[in-house]
Amino acid sequence: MADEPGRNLRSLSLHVPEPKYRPGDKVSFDDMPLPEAGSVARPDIAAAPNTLRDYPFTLIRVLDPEGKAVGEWNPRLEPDRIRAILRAMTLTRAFDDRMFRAQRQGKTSFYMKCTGEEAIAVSQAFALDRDDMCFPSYRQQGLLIARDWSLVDMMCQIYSNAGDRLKGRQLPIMYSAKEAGFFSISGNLGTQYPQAVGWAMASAAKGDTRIAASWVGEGTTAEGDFHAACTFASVFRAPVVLNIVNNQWAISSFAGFAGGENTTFAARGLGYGIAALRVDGNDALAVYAATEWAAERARSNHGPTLIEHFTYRVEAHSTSDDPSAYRPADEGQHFPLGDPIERLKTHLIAIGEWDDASHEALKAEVTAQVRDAGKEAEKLGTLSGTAFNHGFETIFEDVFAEMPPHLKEQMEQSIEERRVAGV
Amino acid sequence: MADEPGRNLRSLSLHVPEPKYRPGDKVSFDDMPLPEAGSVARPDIAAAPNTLRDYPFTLIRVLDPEGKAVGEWNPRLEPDRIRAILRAMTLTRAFDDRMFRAQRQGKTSFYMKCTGEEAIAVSQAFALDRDDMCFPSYRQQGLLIARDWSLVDMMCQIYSNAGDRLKGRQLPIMYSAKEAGFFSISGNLGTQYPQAVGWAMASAAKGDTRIAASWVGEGTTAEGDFHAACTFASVFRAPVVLNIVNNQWAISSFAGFAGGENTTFAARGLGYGIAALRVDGNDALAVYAATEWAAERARSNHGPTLIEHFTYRVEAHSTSDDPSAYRPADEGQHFPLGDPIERLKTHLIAIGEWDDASHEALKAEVTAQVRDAGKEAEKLGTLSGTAFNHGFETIFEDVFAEMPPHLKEQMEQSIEERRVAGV
Amino acid sequence: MTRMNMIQAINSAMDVVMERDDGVTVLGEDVGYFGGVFRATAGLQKKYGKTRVFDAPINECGIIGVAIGMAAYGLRPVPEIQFADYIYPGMDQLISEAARLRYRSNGDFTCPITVRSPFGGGIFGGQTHSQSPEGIFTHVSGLKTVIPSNPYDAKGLLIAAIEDPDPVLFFEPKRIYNGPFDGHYDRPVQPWSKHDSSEVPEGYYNIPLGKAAVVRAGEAVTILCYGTMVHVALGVAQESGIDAEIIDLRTLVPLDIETIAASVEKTGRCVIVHEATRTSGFGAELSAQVQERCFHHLEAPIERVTGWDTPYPHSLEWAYFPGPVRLGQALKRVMKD
Amino acid sequence: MTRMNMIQAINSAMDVVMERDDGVTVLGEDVGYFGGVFRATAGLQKKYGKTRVFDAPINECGIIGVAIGMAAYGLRPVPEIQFADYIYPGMDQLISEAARLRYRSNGDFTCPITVRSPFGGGIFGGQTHSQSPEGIFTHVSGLKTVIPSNPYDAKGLLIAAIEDPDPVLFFEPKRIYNGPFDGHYDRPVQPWSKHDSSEVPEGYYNIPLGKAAVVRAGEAVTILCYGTMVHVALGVAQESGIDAEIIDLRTLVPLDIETIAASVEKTGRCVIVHEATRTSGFGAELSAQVQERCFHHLEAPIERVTGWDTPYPHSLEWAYFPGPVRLGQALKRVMKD
Ligand SMILES: Cc1ncc(C[n+]2csc(CCOP(=O)(O)OP(=O)(O)O)c2C)c(N)n1
Ligand SMILES: Cc1ncc(C[n+]2csc(CCOP(=O)(O)OP(=O)(O)O)c2C)c(N)n1
Ligand SMILES: [Mg+2]
Ligand SMILES: [Mg+2]
Repeated sequence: MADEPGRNLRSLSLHVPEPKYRPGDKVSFDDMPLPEAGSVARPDIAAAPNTLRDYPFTLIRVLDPEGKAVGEWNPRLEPDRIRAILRAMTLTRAFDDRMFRAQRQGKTSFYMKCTGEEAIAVSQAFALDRDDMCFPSYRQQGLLIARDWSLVDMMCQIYSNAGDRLKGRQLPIMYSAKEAGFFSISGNLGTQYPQAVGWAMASAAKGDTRIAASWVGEGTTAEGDFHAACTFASVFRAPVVLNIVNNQWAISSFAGFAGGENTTFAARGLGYGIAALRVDGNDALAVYAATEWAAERARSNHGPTLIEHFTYRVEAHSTSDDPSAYRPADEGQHFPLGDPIERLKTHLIAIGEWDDASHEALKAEVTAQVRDAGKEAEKLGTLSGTAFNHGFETIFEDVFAEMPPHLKEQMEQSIEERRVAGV
Repeated sequence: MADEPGRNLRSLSLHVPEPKYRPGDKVSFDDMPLPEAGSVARPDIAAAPNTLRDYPFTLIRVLDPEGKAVGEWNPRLEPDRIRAILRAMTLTRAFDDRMFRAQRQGKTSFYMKCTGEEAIAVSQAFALDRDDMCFPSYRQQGLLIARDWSLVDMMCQIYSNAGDRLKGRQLPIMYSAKEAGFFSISGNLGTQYPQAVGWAMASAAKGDTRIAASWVGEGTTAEGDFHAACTFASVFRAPVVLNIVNNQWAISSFAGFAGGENTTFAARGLGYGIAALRVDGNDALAVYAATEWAAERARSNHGPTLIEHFTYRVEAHSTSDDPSAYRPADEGQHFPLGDPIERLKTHLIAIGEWDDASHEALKAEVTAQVRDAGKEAEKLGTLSGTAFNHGFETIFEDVFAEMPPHLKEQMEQSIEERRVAGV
Repeated sequence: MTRMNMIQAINSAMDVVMERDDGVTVLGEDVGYFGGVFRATAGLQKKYGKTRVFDAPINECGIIGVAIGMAAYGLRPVPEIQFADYIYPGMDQLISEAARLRYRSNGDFTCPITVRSPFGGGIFGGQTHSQSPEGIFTHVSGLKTVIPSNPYDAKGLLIAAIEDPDPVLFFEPKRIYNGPFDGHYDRPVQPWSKHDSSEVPEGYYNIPLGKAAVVRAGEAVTILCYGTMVHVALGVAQESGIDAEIIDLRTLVPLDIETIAASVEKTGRCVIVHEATRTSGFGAELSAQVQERCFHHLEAPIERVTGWDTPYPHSLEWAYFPGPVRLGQALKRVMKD
Repeated sequence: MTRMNMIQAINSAMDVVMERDDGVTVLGEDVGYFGGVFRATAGLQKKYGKTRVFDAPINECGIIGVAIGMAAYGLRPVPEIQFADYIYPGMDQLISEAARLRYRSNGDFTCPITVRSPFGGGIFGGQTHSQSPEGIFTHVSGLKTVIPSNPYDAKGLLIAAIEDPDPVLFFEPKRIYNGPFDGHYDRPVQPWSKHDSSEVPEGYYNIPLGKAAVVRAGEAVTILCYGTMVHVALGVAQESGIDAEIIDLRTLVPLDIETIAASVEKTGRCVIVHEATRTSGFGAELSAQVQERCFHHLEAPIERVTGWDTPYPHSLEWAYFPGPVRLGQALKRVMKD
C-alpha cells in the first residue's frame, strides 16, 4: 500500500460552510461577479449540450442599468405584453401582501410569500404555452396569477373555507388547478421534479405537443428527487424545463449547504449532459428569453433544459420563520440584482411605454382587485381552530375513487362523534 | 402566453436509448474516441475543481500499445510493486474462476465475478493506505485480495459454512472485514456511497489522517444515494475518493440507461464542483496514478475526487444472469481496452522485469493457492438447502447488541421447532 | 384456457391490458429488451414498442415518480420494482405522492399506477432479496395492496389492479412463480401445470379487488393467509387432518373482513400466517380486526405464525420461514384451547 | 432540578451527552447556527463547534446515510429529520442499512445513531406536517422506537437512546413541546411549568429503553398510549370518572409487554390510543399481543382509538384527531361489555 511507515501525515479537518454575513455583520456584495447585460451569446435551440458548457458559469441578463433591453437574449416583446407581465408581477406582490396580513390576523394558519422572485414564475408563465403543464414548488403563485386564475379560488384555498375546492384538506398555498396547468403542490420537497419529467415523457410518448416545466429551490436541489428527475430527463430527452430558483436561502441555510460554495446550480446540468442556463432571476426579460429558448428546444425534441434563476428571498421563508435570527436584516437591500418589478417598470419607462403615474394607477388597481377578491373569499369563511368549514364526510372522500367499507365505517363513526360533541 | 392560435406544432417523440449492438449484430468499437496514453496532463493535487473541467472528457492512460508507461501520470512504481499488483490481479481472477465453478457445482447459491475489472480494485488498494476505509460494491473482491485478506475467510462466507464469520446471514460475496478496512457490503445499490462520505467527514472532524473510498457501478450512479453522497462530499469537502466503475452494463441495461449517451460519468463531478477524472480502467498504472492523486488530494484537505473507471463487464452480471440474451456474445472481445492482466504483464515484460515463464509460474502458483484455500474452506462445509451450518440461535443474535425479550421468546420457539422437526 | 405458471399469467395480464388500453405503459429496471430478471415482461417491448415498455435508470424514486407524472398525464403506468427489498428508495413518492394525489387535489389529479414487485423468500436470496414489506404499505391511506397466490388469480387480480383508478401495490410471491410450495423445502416442487389454478383464460377477465377467496372450507379453525403461505396452509391442513377453513386474502387493503368474520364466527378459532416479520406485520391488523369483530365467538387466542423479527437470513432461511412445523404447532395450540 | 418544557429537556439531553462524549454529533436541516426550526438544538453549535453540530443539505437519505458512516467510524450521530413526514426519503438507509448493519456484519460494524424527529398533528400543519409514521418503524427488525410524553421522560429517554449501541428512532410529539394537551382544542393550553414532569434535573440521568410507565393506576380498564395521547387519556379518565389504568409505553420496540399484560390481566379490558392511521398502526400490534397474552382475562373486545385511515386533513384536523369524544365513547363501549 502507499503508506510508508512513519509517514508524517497532516490532520484532516472538516469544512463546514458559513455564509459571508450573519446578523450584526456589515453586508457588501461588491465582489459578486456580475456579467453585464447583453454579454452572453444566444445559442441555437438545437445546440448540442456539449457545446453549451460555459453557460452555467455566466449570467444571462437583458436589462442594463438604465433599463434598456440589450443583447441577443432580448426577447423583443411587444410593449403590451411587457405591461401584462408587469401587471401580473405587481398583482402577485399585492396578493402576497394581503395574504400575509390575513395570516397575521389569524384568518389562516400559514402563508408563504415570493417577494423579489415575481419575475420568475410570472415571466415563465408568459413564455410557456397556456397548456404546458407546470409542476411548481410553493413559491410559484405567480404562475397561477399570470394565467389569470381566480384570486378568490386561491384565497379560498388559503382560508380552507367553504369555497375551497380542496375541501380544506391542504395546507394554505398548496394549490391544485389542473385547468390552469398547475399541478397539485406537495409539502415534500422536490417530489414534483420527477413527476414533471414523467408527464413530459408521457406527452412525448403520445406524440403530443405540450411540454412540462418544474421548479425547485436551490436548497431542494440536494434532494434525491432532483437527481432522479435529471437522470430520467437526460436518458429519455424529456421535453421539460427544469427550473432552480436560487434565492440564496433554504429556511436558515444559505446556498452553501446545497453545494453553492463550489459551483453554480446551473452546473448540475453538466453532470447529466443537459443544456443548462444561468439567468438573472430579477430580470423579467432575461427570464422570459431563457424560458422561451428552453421551451422551444423541448418542443423541437432537443430535450430538457435546466435553468438556474439567480435571485434573493427578500422575505421570511414563511409566516413561521424569522430570518433576523440567521441573516442580517438588511442583506436583501444590498443584493445587487435589484427589485424585479422596479426593473421592469424602469424598462417600460425607458422605452417610453410607461410612467410613474401609470405605475401608481396599476398598483392601486391591483390592490383593489386583491381587496375585492379578499372580501369575496372571506364571505365563504376563514380558517379558525374551532369552526369546521366542511362536512366530516369530506375527510373520507377521495382517499380512493370509491370509498371502501372500512372508510365508510369510520365516516359513520366520525359523524356520530360530531353529533355527540355537538360541534 | 407564447402560443399563437393555429401555431403548427410538431409532435413530440420519446427517445428511448438503445445500445449499439444486440445479439446477432456485428460488433465494432472503431469509432470510440480513445485518447493516446500519456496525452493527458497531471494537475497539481491542490488544483481548484474549476480548473479541471476538461478532465471528465478525456481518458487518463499510462500504458501505451507496446506496454510502455508514458506521460505525466506514470506513477513510476518499483518493479516489485508492479509485480505485487499483477499477482493480486491474477489471484483475484483465479479466485473468481474457482468460486464460479463452486456455485455451478451447487456448493453455494450465488456468485459474482469481476473479470476484466481486476485492475480497478487491486491497483486502488495499492494506491490507498492500508488503513483507509473502503466502502465497496459487490465487485471489489480485489480490494480484499490485494490487502492479503484470507481467501479461506472469503470462501467460508461464500459457502455460509461453519467458518463463516457472518454466520451464514449474508448472501455470498457480501463480505465484511473491518480489520481489512472493508465495509460490510449491502445488497441495496449505492447505499455505501453516502456512508463513505460520512465516514470521511467523521475522520476529518476528528483530525484523523485516514480517508475513505467508495465504489459504485455506472448503473448505480442513477440512484439517489449517489446524489446524496456527491452533495455532502462537495458541501463538506469530505476526504473521500468516489469511484464509478463504468463497465458498460448494469445487468441487461447498457450505460445509456444511466445517462451514458449524453455525457461521461466523470462529468457528474462537474455538477457538484468536485474534481473528476476519467481513467482507462483496464490500465493498472493509470488507475493507480489517478487514485494516488485523489488520495493525496483528499489527505491534504483539498476535498473529494470522483473517478470514472472506463472498463467492460466481461462476464455475466452474476451466476443468475445470461448476457447472451441481451448483448452479442463477442462484444467483450472487441472492447478496445484489452485485458488488464495481459496489459500489465506486457508492461513488465517490456521493461525487462517479467517473462512468459514467470507469468505461467505465477498463474500456477495462485491457482494452487486458491485450490488449497478452497479445500480448507470446504472442510468447514458448503451451502446446501437442507443442512444448517449454524445454530438457530444465531438468527436472533446481533439484531441488537442485547437480545430483547421478544427475540428471546422467538429464539426459544425456533429451537423447539428445530427439535420437533428433527433437523 | 391454457396452462400458465405465475410468470406467464402475469405477463399475459399485462399483454391483455396493453392491447385494450394504449395508455398502459411498463417501465422498470431490465423490463424492456430483456423482459425482466424474472421474465415477467418478456416479449412486451417487441409487441408494443419501446415507448410503451422500457428499461429505466436504476432509481426507484425516479421509477415511481416518473410513473406518477405519466399517470397525471393520463397514462396507466405499470412500474416494476425488481425486488420488493428495493422499494424503499421509492417510498416517499409512493407514500407522500401516489397515495395522496387524489385526496390532496380533490380529484383534480389521480394516480392509477400499479407497482409490481416480486417479494418473499425461500429462494436463498439473503436479506435483500427475500423481504415481505407489504405490511408497511397497508398502513398508508390511499394505497391498495394485492397479493395473488396462483396463476389464475394473478392474472385476474393484476388486470383489476391496472384498471383500478388508484395506486395499487401488486406483490408477487416469487417463491411460487414456477410452482406452488407447501414449505417442504426438502421435497421436489411440483410445477403449476399440475394444478387447477394454472388453467388460465388467454383473454380478458378480472378478479375484483377487495374480495378474499375461501380456498378450503372447514369447520375447526380459520386460517388467514396470502401468497406462498396459502400453499403452506393447504399442505398442513391436509397433512394434519385438521378441518381448517383457509382464506386467501388476495387483497390486503381494502380487506374483505366480511368473509373473514363469517368464517371465524363459524369456527371460533383463527390462525394468521405470513412470511413477514411478526411485529406490526399485517397479521397484527388481522388479529386486531378479528378480535374486534368476533370477540364473543372466539374460543382460543388468535395465533400469528410469521417470520421472526430478524432480517431474512441466507443459509438458515428455512429456520426463518414459517413452514409446516411452525404452522402445525400453532394449529395444535389453537385447537387445544 | 429546574423547570423545562419538552424542547428544553430535549436540548438539555443533547447538551449533557455531548459534554460527556465528544463522539456525539448533531446534524440536520437548520439545526446548526439557527438551532432548529423548533429550536431543539439552540445553542449547541455555539457551545460544541461547527464540526459537532452542523446544518445538512436537504437530503434525508444523505442525512441518515452520512450518519451511518459516521457511526461506523465510531461517532454517535444524532441526526434530526425536520418533520417525521420527511423521513421517507431516508427510509432505505434506515431500513436496509442502519437497522441491518450489526446483523449482517456480525457486529463488525454497528450503528449507534439516534434519529430525532417531531411527529404528530394538532398544529394545523396539514398532511405533510402532522403524520405519525412510528408504526412503520416498529415493523423493521433492528430498530428501536421511542416516544416520550413529558419533559422528564424526554430527557431521560433521549440520553438513553443516544447511549444505546443500536439505531433508535426518537419521535417527539410536537403538539406537546410547549405544554401537555388533553385534546380540548377549544380550551387554552397550560404550559409545562404547571406540571410535575417538567421538573427536570439539569445534569445526567437516563430512563432505560423498553420500560413503560403506569401514569395512572386504575382497576376498570387499561389504556395503552404514548406521546400526546397520554394526556388525552389522562384527561378523559379524569372527566369520565372511569378508573382507568393508563400506561405510557415510552418505548414501542422493544415493548414492555410484561407491564401491559399485568395491567390487562387485572382490569380485563383494554383500549389502545394513537394518532396514526388505524390500519396496521402500532395499535394493531398492541391489540394482537394483548389478546395473545391475556385472552382468558379479557371481558370485552380490545378497542383501538386512532386517527382515521385518511391523510391528516388541514382544516378538519380536530375531526381527525382521536380526542376526548372518540376515546370517551370507546371507553363507554368497553365498559359496557
Ligand atoms: C422532504 C422535505 N424535507 C424537508 C422539508 C422542510 N422544508 C420546507 S421548505 C425547506 C427549505 C427549502 O429551501 P429551497 O429549496 O431553497 O426553497 P425556498 O424556500 O428558498 O424557495 C425545508 C427544509 C420539506 N418540506 N420536505
Ligand atoms: C436499490 C437496488 N435496486 C436494484 C437492485 C438490483 N440490481 C442489482 S445489481 C444491478 C445492476 C447494477 O449495475 P452497475 O451499477 O452498473 O454495477 P455492475 O453490476 O455493472 O458492477 C441491479 C439493478 C439492487 N440491488 N438495489
Ligand atoms: Mg432557496
Ligand atoms: Mg455496470
